[in-house]
Amino acid sequence: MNDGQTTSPASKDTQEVETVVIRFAGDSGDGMQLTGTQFTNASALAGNDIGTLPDFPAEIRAPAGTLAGVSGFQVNLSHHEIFTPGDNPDVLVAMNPAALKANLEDLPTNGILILDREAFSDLNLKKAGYAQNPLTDGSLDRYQLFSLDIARMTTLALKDSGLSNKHVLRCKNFFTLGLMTWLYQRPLEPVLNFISARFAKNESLLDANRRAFKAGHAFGETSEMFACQYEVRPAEIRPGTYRNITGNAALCIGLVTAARRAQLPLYLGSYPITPASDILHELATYKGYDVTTFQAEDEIAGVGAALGAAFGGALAVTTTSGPGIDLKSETIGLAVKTELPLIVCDIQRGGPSTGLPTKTEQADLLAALYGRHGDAPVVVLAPSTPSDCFEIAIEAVKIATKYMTPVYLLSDGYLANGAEPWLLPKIEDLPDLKVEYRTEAQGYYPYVRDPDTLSRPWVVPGTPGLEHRIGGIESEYLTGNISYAPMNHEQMVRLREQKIAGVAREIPPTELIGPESGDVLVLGWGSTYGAITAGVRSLLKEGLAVSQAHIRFLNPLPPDLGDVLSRFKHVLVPEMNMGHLLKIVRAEYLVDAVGFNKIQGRPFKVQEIISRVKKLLEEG
Amino acid sequence: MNDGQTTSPASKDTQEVETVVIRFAGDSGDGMQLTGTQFTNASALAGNDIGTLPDFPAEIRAPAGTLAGVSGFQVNLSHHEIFTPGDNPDVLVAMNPAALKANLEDLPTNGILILDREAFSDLNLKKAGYAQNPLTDGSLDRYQLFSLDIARMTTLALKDSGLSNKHVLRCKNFFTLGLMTWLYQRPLEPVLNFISARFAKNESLLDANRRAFKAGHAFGETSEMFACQYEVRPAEIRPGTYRNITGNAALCIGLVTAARRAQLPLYLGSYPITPASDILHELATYKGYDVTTFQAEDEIAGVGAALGAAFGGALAVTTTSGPGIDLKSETIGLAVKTELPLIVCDIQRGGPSTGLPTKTEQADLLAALYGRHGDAPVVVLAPSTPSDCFEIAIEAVKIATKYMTPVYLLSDGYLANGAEPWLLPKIEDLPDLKVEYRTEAQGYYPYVRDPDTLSRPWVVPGTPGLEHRIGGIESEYLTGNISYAPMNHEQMVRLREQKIAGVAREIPPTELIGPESGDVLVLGWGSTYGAITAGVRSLLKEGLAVSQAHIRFLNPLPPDLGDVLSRFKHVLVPEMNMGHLLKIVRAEYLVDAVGFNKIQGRPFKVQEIISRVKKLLEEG
Amino acid sequence: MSIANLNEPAKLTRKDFESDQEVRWCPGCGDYAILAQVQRVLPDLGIPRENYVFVSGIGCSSRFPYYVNTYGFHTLHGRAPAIASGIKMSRPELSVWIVTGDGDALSIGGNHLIHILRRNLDVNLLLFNNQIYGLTKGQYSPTSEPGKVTKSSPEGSIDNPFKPLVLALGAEATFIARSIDVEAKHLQEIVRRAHAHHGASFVEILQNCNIFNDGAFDDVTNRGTKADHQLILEDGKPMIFGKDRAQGIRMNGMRPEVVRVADVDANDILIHDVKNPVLAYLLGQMTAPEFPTPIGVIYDVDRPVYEEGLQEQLRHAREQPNAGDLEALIYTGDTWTVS
Amino acid sequence: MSIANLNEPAKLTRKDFESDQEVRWCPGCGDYAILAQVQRVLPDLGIPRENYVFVSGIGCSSRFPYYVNTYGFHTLHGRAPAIASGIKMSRPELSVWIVTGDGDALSIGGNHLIHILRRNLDVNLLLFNNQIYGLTKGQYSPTSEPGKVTKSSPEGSIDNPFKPLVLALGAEATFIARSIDVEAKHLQEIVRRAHAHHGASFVEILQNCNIFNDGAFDDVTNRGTKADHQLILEDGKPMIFGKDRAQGIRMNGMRPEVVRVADVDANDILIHDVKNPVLAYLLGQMTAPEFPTPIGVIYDVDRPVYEEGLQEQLRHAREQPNAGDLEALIYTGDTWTVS
Ligand SMILES: Cc1ncc(C[n+]2csc(CCOP(=O)(O)OP(=O)(O)O)c2C)c(N)n1
Ligand SMILES: Cc1ncc(C[n+]2csc(CCOP(=O)(O)OP(=O)(O)O)c2C)c(N)n1
Ligand code: SF4
Ligand code: SF4
Ligand SMILES: [Mg+2]
Ligand SMILES: [Mg+2]
Repeated sequence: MNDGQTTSPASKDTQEVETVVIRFAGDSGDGMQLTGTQFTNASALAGNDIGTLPDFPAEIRAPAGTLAGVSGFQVNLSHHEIFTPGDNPDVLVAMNPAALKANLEDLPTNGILILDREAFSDLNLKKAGYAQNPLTDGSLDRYQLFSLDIARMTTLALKDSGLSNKHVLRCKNFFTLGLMTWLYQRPLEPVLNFISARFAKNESLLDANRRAFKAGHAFGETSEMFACQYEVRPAEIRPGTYRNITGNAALCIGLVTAARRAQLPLYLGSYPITPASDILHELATYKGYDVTTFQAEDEIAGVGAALGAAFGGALAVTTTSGPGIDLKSETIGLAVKTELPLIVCDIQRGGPSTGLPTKTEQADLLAALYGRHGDAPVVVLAPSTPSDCFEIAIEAVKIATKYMTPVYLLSDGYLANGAEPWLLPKIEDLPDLKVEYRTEAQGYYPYVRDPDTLSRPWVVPGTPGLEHRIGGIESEYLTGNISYAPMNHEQMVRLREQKIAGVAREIPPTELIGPESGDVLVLGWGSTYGAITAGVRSLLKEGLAVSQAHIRFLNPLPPDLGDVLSRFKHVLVPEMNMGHLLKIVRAEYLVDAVGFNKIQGRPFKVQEIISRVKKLLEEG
Repeated sequence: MNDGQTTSPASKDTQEVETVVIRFAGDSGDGMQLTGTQFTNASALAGNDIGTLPDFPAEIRAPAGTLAGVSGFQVNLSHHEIFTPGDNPDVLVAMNPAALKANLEDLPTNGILILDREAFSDLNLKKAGYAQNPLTDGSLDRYQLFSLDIARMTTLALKDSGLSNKHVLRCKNFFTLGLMTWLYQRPLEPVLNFISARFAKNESLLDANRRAFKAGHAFGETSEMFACQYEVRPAEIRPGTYRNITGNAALCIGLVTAARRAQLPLYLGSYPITPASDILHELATYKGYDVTTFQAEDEIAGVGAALGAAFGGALAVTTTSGPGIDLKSETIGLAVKTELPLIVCDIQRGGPSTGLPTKTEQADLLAALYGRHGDAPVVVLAPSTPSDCFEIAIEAVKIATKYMTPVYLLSDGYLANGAEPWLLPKIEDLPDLKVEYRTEAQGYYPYVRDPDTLSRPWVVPGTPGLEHRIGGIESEYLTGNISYAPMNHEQMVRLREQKIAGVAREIPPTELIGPESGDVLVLGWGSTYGAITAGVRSLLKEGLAVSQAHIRFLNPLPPDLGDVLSRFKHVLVPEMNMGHLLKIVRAEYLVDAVGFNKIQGRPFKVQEIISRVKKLLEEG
Repeated sequence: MSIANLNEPAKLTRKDFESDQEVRWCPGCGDYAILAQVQRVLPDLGIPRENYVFVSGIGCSSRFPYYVNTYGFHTLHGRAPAIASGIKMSRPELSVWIVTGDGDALSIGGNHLIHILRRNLDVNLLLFNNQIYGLTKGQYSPTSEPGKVTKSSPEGSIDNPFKPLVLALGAEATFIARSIDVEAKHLQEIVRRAHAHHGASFVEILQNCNIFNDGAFDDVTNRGTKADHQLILEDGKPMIFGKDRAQGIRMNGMRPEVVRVADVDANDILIHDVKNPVLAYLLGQMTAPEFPTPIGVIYDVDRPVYEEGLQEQLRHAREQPNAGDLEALIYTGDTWTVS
Repeated sequence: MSIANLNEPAKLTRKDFESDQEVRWCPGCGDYAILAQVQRVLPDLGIPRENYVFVSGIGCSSRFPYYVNTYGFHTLHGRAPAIASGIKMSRPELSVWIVTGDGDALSIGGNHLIHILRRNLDVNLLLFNNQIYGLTKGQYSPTSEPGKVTKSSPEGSIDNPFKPLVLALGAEATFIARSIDVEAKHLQEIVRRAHAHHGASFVEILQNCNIFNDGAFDDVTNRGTKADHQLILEDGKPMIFGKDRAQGIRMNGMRPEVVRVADVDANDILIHDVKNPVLAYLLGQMTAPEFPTPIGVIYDVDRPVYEEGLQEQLRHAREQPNAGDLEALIYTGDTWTVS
């Protein structure tokens, strides 16, 4: 084999599969996230549609070999359009007993199970809580088991590498990746290129990982273990240039893009918190795009500094997760009152309280809507997929600056870390979001309003003749001076409400997948998009009168939503919470919508959606 | 006249009135709050039913004589049962032009207007923004105007008092009070006793105020100005011992009483904020009742310390208003997760943001319900009247300790500072709230549950053999150990929800005023009770099929509420917000309830309720 | 404060810095005097009016921005330093002033205060210390003396107070000073010096709240006694005070003490040095009645300014190839094309 | 810490303080060593196990309570001092320990930290300073050195760090000490001393995060070099350090300097005095490479303890007539009776 080879030769039988779900699992130290990501990239480059789901262990690195330390990465690759990382794996790669134990229940009978035999030492078995060795007690008989000597083969491949034993064993994951690359006929180049880039500064590691990778590939090719290779043919995908992207990365790029198009400097005030920290990390690398990132002393200072920057004229952003949202609420209320643009990104995680920091959930919606004292309305948007985080960031910036209002973006752990192919926008198609500060003194009052948007003007310090003061006490209509007058207060409260309600005019008609009316409408928001879409498509194929509407605007709601809901016999609202959107649509439209609530820190499975809809249909 | 005299002789004609509403208004420095309070107390002692409404100026003392500095106090006294401080004053006492200007629009034609003529100096007129002197320009012709030389008469009365002019003029309010005491035939004793107690340490002030008071009284008696005195005969009031009480004071006494009956020390962690500060002040005086008050560095520390005290075994309370609620939300989420008892008193004020700190509003309900990230259910209660603050505090303590949960108490500025006669409970009738900490190790787990209440046991540090750790990360069912397991999380989220839902069994059947079914049900909560009650009674007198339900439990809702609502053609929900309870009942019961929203920082008028209901009836 | 905008500003006067809003403090409040001195100094600093921003928290003192006819932001209780940080970072050319109270800055806002000081943003922070919560009508504050009887401490406060200057020093402040509301000239001078300092300037202003804490600073304001109770500091000058400048401060081992100048070797009297943190610590620690109250500039050193470090990184990044190029932002990493 | 519960406790051992939860820090983390030393000290303090309460915030360090078989509360990021204050005030007889990290205590929790110190509650605060955010995977913290490259500071941090000991002193702490994770004996001794102090004890423990900030304290932990980089303090003893105890600290005017002991008059070497705040300030200021790193008890003075003042007021109030009487509470003021 030469480095230059793009696909490996199909020297064994090739079995074609439409879709395959592979889960890589191992100890936190085993590099499973990297293995999964590389396999995904190679698959994307091979033209498959893909969806991924990383599953990190709890924050602190648990002792090696324990259940608490298991790290997983699932990828779904398909010849079709897909929407999720897959419900259950077809293939499970488990690098140690703990990884096996933590994941086996998800593998269906006859699923492919690839293990590193040597990792099943007595010590490791004990750490994982196995009384008997599953390799020998017959408990794995119902799977297609491939029990390999990964560690030994890696060691053999690197025997003259000069590396210490510890470093040699760190290459196990590339051996495994090589094997999987062979098994699914992925191109070798992307991984080899990655290795070259990643270890550019360390020749011996570069060489070792490259050799381990190739050894794994060769092992598949030459060993008698695998009767055939699999082929997942390219999907029919919209033409264009793609890149695999996580939600957090897409959000960053979206914010930066929007700021550039608005011709504003971007200012992020933030405090690290899982799973939002990566946005801070990534934006910190975009200083060349006029991006300032400020790691504040806490969340209150993070949003405070952002609000200050907004007053100063920057495109202000703050990012956090649940606990931080609680802390920021007072300042967001001030942003509402002073009518300054502010993007608040909440990358939701399992709650309440510290909850499940590395798991996904959608349970901050009501807090976003109502989590501030007083009537303090804000715009709330939610992206549906990782790449939609790019789009929604642009939408948020447009609305925040046009309406001079805080805008919440409700992403979640699943979108943040999950990845999908992103059809890259043409630069020339990007919208013009140019913002003009007001500089004209004539007719100026701090709270004078645009008659259409009801927005007040953005005047930044440094503008001569427009000096003014703003603050959190109720303002007099127009002048903005402090006013305790009863009728003025009522007017201002209603005006703020009305302004946000007016954002509804930005919302396109609600798109339905499925018939315009029927038995069941599945109404979703946020990251449940994938599972719901896949589920509804499947139900439609079965010929059922089921449709899907997925909303990105949670406040205001789409103007046509009431009408849409009224055309269906049942409305089902799947949410990863106790029923937040459900409450809102019931209150708003008085429809007897039904909730479907999964609160397990992990996304819905397609099958769960399908079953629930069918149950609803059966109930009549 | 002798000091010992209880009522003044009715030496002029006496006109009987059923109900009278008097508003005292003056500069912040004029002592109007004190005047109003003393007049109220005297009226209560005279057997009237009463209701009061103080109206403070914005926090900072504005320059004397300006509109911003006007302070008012309205009292309603009646021979009947009354529920509010009255819509509009029958009598307006205005101590300066600004007070006149700020209040005159509320005085109906032919209303009694009592002014201090000397205060209408050019300077004061200018400060109040009067271009012309209303005393002379005829603009007051449509009132019964009594334009007096209060300052001069007070000075005369005190001419040999030895006090400086400044101090002499400070006695004007007692002169006025004396006059009003005469006019409405109130007893003199309570005020004289008050003066004796208040100025016990300063003989000359004691004497001066006493003389000013008596001089005012004598002036009424002897001058030709007043054709008659008024009499408001005692109301038919439930027998018992009464005391006039504000909501904040009743809340304090309720908390202390409950703590004593629970045999727990009371611990308040708080940070000053209007209009909640007085609770901190008052509880600080109850150290003899085993009450600890901690003025923390901020609201987060206030609730944090309270939560720590709860862990330590105290009856923990935190008090605040809107901005503080925002800040406390993260810690309240921890209280939900750790299932510790905690009373959170939110004395609502005008929002959003700093808003209207001295004005009333009900706009924190949704924040109380949903203002924390994740699904973090709490119990939410709201008192209906000042004296109900006593009852609700006891209820809150009972629920918090029985269910091991945070309980919100949503009072507001109107209840907090408004006063009404409180029928004092018999000590022997007070409920037994005795709480037992768990000390038994057998079968103990930190999250083992009472099968009825689903409550976990309260084990306090210092208990041998029951050492355990709690925290904000999701807990394993039963053991309370950290658990990231998906199904455990779902179980725990649902369990917390279910536990709070179970509190519904504590709620008595919803009481209706009016028929069991009919055209309109007026559904209220919190401080709107008075206006709604008075309005509905009046509508009932007119023979309309209107009823009233006023709920004290906002979460969970009364189990019979859905049924009650279904029996009425219309449901009207008056609230001093944009429709918080409205949202909840619509979502919960799918009734097309209609909101009636007043957001002016001041309570509903009875007439407003009446008109709105009639409009609804007209619409059919 | 650096003078960033050098456009020739029109000659400004005090009047230019008076807003149209009626000043609403209690008659006699020390805040009036502070406002007047600040309004007197602002026109002289060579900064166009529109480049000033006053940021405050919540409290009587925090109403300050409403009365100054510049840009202003009356924010949230305790949060002014956080919000001001965002303003200054995003607009380094603005002259940013933070006005705060002892409760606002040292109670709820303590964390933002210490962090803005350690980061050393080039802002001026004026702390009006009246040793009480004025706006909420008279609770003790983190600077109230122990035993203080207030509404929330009817038996006397059991809180040990902060010494604001020492706390600022502990938080790595680069400029620390103290003045008094009624010392018009001195206060003006200190405000000027704060402005002149390049980095965060922390100024404690002793301020009388004549309603809830009247006379708290009588010893240092009373004409009769103040000479004996003020230690007026000047850089490079000996620490001498008292009516006839008869008393001084010297070290006794590692502890300071008050001595009669006549009784000691003149060389033993401490010489003030605004660059010496140990002296700053000594001075910040001094409290009545054992010591006179030091006023003046206590500490004034140079350290890199936060937003300048930031600007430097931004500048450097902007010079990289592809900086600002959206194509490079979006079309990067492993991309593939489907046709 | 006062020993409030004098019931004869059963003789406890280290095992008694190990919980049944698996310890989950990264292999090699300095937290293990700190846990071990604390577990070794606890049995000896004469306190029944059930009277210990460990309270922590959020961070790697803050997982500590789970591993100690006493009462424990793993609270919220930064809030441990606030919550511990409530525990201690309501239950003064408990031995309350706060475990926190440099982010938890000095970033988000800075305000509660300075306030618990100034109030002087009798608690022990152990700050594990690894100069990094461990739990969130490696951002710079308020004690990270300037220029530090981390995930959130790819071009190097522009934050000037706090000196934790100086900040504690600025916040009026009454006990300030420093030790090192790997100095088992020293650490045990400091934990004991913290416990023995009556009032709030602030202990900074230099802790290696071998994953995100490995080797941050190599100079003071490396067997070969540490003698030259540790200044081990003992009350009443001269400040001498170095391999052959050849170096010492003396004052040069009002500034400290490192000298060779042989070169100077022995009397010039500073003598440590835990009661002298100026010395504490000097020591807290000392940073490498100019100075050795002081370890040991830096400051230890007495001041009234908050909860004791409170108890005193409660006791006094309870002795008043009618104290605790509900009748007197309810039936008071202007009452009237309708019959
Ligand atoms: C979050 C929040 N908590 C509490 C308050 C109430 N509050 C307003 S000002 C203040 C204290 C003011 O004291 P200080 O800062 O000393 O200012 P002063 O009024 O004395 O000038 C408090 C507690 C508030 N507005 N917001
Ligand atoms: C309110 C809130 N903000 C942010 C976080 C995320 N977070 C958890 S620990 C931590 C910092 C930990 O650093 P440190 O205190 O130094 O502890 P270490 O992990 O280094 O021991 C952060 C930012 C959180 N849990 N809660
Ligand atoms: S309360 Fe005190 S600080 Fe506030 S305005 Fe009045 S005098 Fe000034
Ligand atoms: S990340 Fe660092 S501090 Fe946290 S457990 Fe690992 S080594 Fe210790
Ligand atoms: Mg103050
Ligand atoms: Mg750390």
